[in-house]
Amino acid sequence: MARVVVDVMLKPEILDPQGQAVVAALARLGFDSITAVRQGKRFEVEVDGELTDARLDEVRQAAGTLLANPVIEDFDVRVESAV
Amino acid sequence: MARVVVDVMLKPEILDPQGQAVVAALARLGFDSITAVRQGKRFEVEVDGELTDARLDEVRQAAGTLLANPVIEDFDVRVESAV
Amino acid sequence: MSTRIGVVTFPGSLDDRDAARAVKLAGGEPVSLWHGDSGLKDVDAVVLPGGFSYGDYLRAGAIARFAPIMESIIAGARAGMPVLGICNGFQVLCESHLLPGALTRNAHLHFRNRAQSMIVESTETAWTSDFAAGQKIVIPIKNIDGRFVADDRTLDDIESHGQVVFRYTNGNPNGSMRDIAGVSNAAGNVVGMMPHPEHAVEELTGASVDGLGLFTSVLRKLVAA
Amino acid sequence: MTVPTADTVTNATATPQEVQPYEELGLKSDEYSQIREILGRRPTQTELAMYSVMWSEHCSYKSSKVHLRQFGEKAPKSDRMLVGMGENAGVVQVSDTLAITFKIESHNHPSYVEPYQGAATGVGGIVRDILTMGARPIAVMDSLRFGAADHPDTARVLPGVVAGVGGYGNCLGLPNIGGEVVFDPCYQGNPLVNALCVGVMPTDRIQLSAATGVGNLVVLLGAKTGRDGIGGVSVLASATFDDDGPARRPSVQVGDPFAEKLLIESCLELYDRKLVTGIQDLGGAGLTCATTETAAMGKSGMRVYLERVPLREPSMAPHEILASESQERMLAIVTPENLGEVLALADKWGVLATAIGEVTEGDRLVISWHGQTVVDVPPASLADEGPVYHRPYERPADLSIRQADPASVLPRPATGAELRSTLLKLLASPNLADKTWIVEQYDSYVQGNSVLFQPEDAGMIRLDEESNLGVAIATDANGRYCAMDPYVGAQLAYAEAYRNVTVTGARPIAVSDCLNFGSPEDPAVMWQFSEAVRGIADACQQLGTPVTGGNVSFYNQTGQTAIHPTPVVGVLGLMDDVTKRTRMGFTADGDRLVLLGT
Ligand SMILES: Nc1ncnc2c1ncn2[C@@H]1O[C@H](COP(=O)(O)OP(=O)(O)O)[C@@H](O)[C@H]1O
Repeated sequence: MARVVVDVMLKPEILDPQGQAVVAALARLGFDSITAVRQGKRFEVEVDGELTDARLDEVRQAAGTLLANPVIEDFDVRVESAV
Repeated sequence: MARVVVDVMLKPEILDPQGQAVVAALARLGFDSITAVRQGKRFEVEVDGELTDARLDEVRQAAGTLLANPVIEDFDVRVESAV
Repeated sequence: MSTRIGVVTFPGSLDDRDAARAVKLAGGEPVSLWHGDSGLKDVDAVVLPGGFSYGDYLRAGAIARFAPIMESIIAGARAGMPVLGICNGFQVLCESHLLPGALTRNAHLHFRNRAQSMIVESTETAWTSDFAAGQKIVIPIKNIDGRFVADDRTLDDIESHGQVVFRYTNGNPNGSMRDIAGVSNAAGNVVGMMPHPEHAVEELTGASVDGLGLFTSVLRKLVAA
Repeated sequence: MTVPTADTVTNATATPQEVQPYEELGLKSDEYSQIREILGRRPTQTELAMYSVMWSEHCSYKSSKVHLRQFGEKAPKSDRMLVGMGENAGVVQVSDTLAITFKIESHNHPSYVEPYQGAATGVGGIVRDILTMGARPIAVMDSLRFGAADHPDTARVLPGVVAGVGGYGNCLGLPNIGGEVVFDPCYQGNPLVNALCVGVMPTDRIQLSAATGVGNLVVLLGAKTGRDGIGGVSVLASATFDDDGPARRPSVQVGDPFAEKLLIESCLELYDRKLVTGIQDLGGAGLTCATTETAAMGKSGMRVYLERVPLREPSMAPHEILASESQERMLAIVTPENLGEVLALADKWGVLATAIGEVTEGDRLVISWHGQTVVDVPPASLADEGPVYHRPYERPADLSIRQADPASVLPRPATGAELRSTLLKLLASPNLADKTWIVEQYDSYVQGNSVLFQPEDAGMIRLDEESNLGVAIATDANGRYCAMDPYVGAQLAYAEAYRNVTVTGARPIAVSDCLNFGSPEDPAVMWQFSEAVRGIADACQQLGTPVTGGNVSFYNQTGQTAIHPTPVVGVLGLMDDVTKRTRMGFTADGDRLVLLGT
């Protein structure tokens, strides 16, 4: 079993009302070194068996078809590694 | 200017209906090597000036106060690095 | 002199006028409170109304919890002032840690609007003394983040201390743990509920008039005090 | 940032031969020549973009105008009409002190591309139309059409559309009091998402869009401007940016209902304090449309400084700023004395407000960008004097064949068992099935004035708690009837909405419509359109209720195949005492059932 992470973020030119609301709230709370926030989604995906190239490809495809809407979002697939 | 990423995920014991809906939809689409999905949030935070320890601490505090609700969520703060 | 009940307007509050109407129909004097102010205008109790404060961005109630008015409300609540959080107001009270638990996305992931049956489990709070214990009432629900969650210890704890105020019956509309629709703090002055009693105060427009009981309860208590 | 140089008016005058991509922008060569004639030179790149969006079918109604005139010409006399067609939405008087405005509009194509955002911004757009008139929005309805219920793409489109309608309307605090859901394979690649909004105002608060008063300021309220919905003019980008410039040109708009809620509250406060002299929402064609229409309506000139427009992306070029369809914005005309108060009020609600120009003498709209004059045009040439087409129309060749195969020739159930199986088939049909799973995603209680809503035949809203005055609204359409006979089909839709309003006890007083059709370049479609309009206009005359506003959506087709002609008709009725409303269900045991009509 392996864990793959898919990060989905709105494309930079797409309005991100949530990020805007968050950064405004942070400013009110006095966190003023934070100048911008964009909010996206993080999916932790468990893949059965060994993480072959084919399986990783499947995750990529899943990301492009279902997890992200390529019209407004970009995504990034990566194999989880300890931080 | 620096970019810090804050990942917020529901605690493992909290039901994640969004993740469950995603995994069910993936199965219907034939992505059957994916056995589990959990959905969380990813924040891309821009910090003004150099990323000192104090500033990173500020982001950690912002994450604990506002970005995550510790009753139901865990969070992780990390400095963005090229993947 | 009539009893003054404050109704807070956050940016994105929607049911503030309706809460004020309910206070009035119950015989109280509604007083509007603005999120950006800190004074409570000498009100005797406060209602945090439903809506989507700050668009419910981030998490429902998470941003409103830090509004200037909340400092006074939190202090008042700790000192025993009656506070009722309805829907978004409930979410704000949980985010403020005045109430236990949290409200998360409905298990079916949809917004749900319907007339909902529930049981009054506790008549010991400032807001429910006009009901009979075990009374079945019908009140509309309308939310997408209404699923009450808490860890098992917290759930056992609030159940054993009578802090579960309302419980869904005839079907749980959102997957709330232990069918919980509303809870109170240990002292019973702070109550949060997902259903909307302010939308059950007139036969003409509401699902019932069962919601009036919350407002008459607190008015009776305040007059007696 | 160094400022890139733009194609200025001076430059355009000096380089008459420059080849311009007018065809890629959707302009015909005679339209392009007409523009050159109006300006007496070639248009600048920015002007070209403005003409292309304003002269598009969507903004100019160039194919439908000649037909829609009937709504005015045949309109029955009504002394309730305070504002007729031509403004953002019509206004009808309902009491000595109150007026109502309502309108229905489509957001079909965007809802196919991105169902959630498409539907959400559709609701947002119609709500701003109502707000613009000075009204507080008090309810919404949605009329939806999808492909076959069991088609996989319906499973993509439908849940997103419903969540989008709900997500936006619920967050604004607008009760949803009714609508329709219809499935038919003809809508497979062209779902119809029509949203209706109704609003109420004191009669002395009606707002108009004219920019008047030389020296008055032009104030942009609401969201920052980004590259939303500029797909159409993106062909001009290559001329502005080198290859490493921003590559993606999203034509999808993302909605922010929270921002719109704040915009609503701040505008209503502006109106109550009489701080604006004119106002216009920004919808299709964004600032281009708002500046040219307000100037044209006020028969005045206008000066705009584009670099003052707050941008989400600093690299935007003038034509992008002008064409952007970023949501949640309004354009207000404000006297210089009131500016301070307007800015302070906007700030109270957390709404961005910026003076971007002023009303001027004469009749030119002059727009500069960092000191370069990029636009100098007569605003009426964009807003009102666009091309008008008398498109050829012709009865479809296959219509007689279709009409020769009516329902009356179908076999009738003859036995009890056959009747039973017919009934079961009907009950199981998605078009007749219960819609609770959709409508319970919409808030029907908020504002505390919903007297009738799902599953009633019409929605009803209380306007006044003292007098119990209220209004009822229903929308209806039947594409299959219209495919058989668009004249009668449109009238049947009208009659159905009329009946749905009447059965509640309300008296119909006004009509709004949303006309969804295929390509106007197809004579058969144009015939369907002209017949449907004629049908509605004639019905208005017979029933005595005028059309107060509406919307046309053409090009709902896949390849050569158009959707069924689908005119959606919304009827508004007045209810003197909402406590006397009649509900749909049985009320008491032993009541008699009576069938009225034929
Ligand atoms: N998209 C929708 N939005 C809001 N209400 C809807 C929608 N679709 C159907 N409804 C409501 O659901 C109820 C039942 O609709 P429907 O089955 O179409 O009934 P009818 O055939 O009587 O119009 C009506 O009150 C209608 O207004």
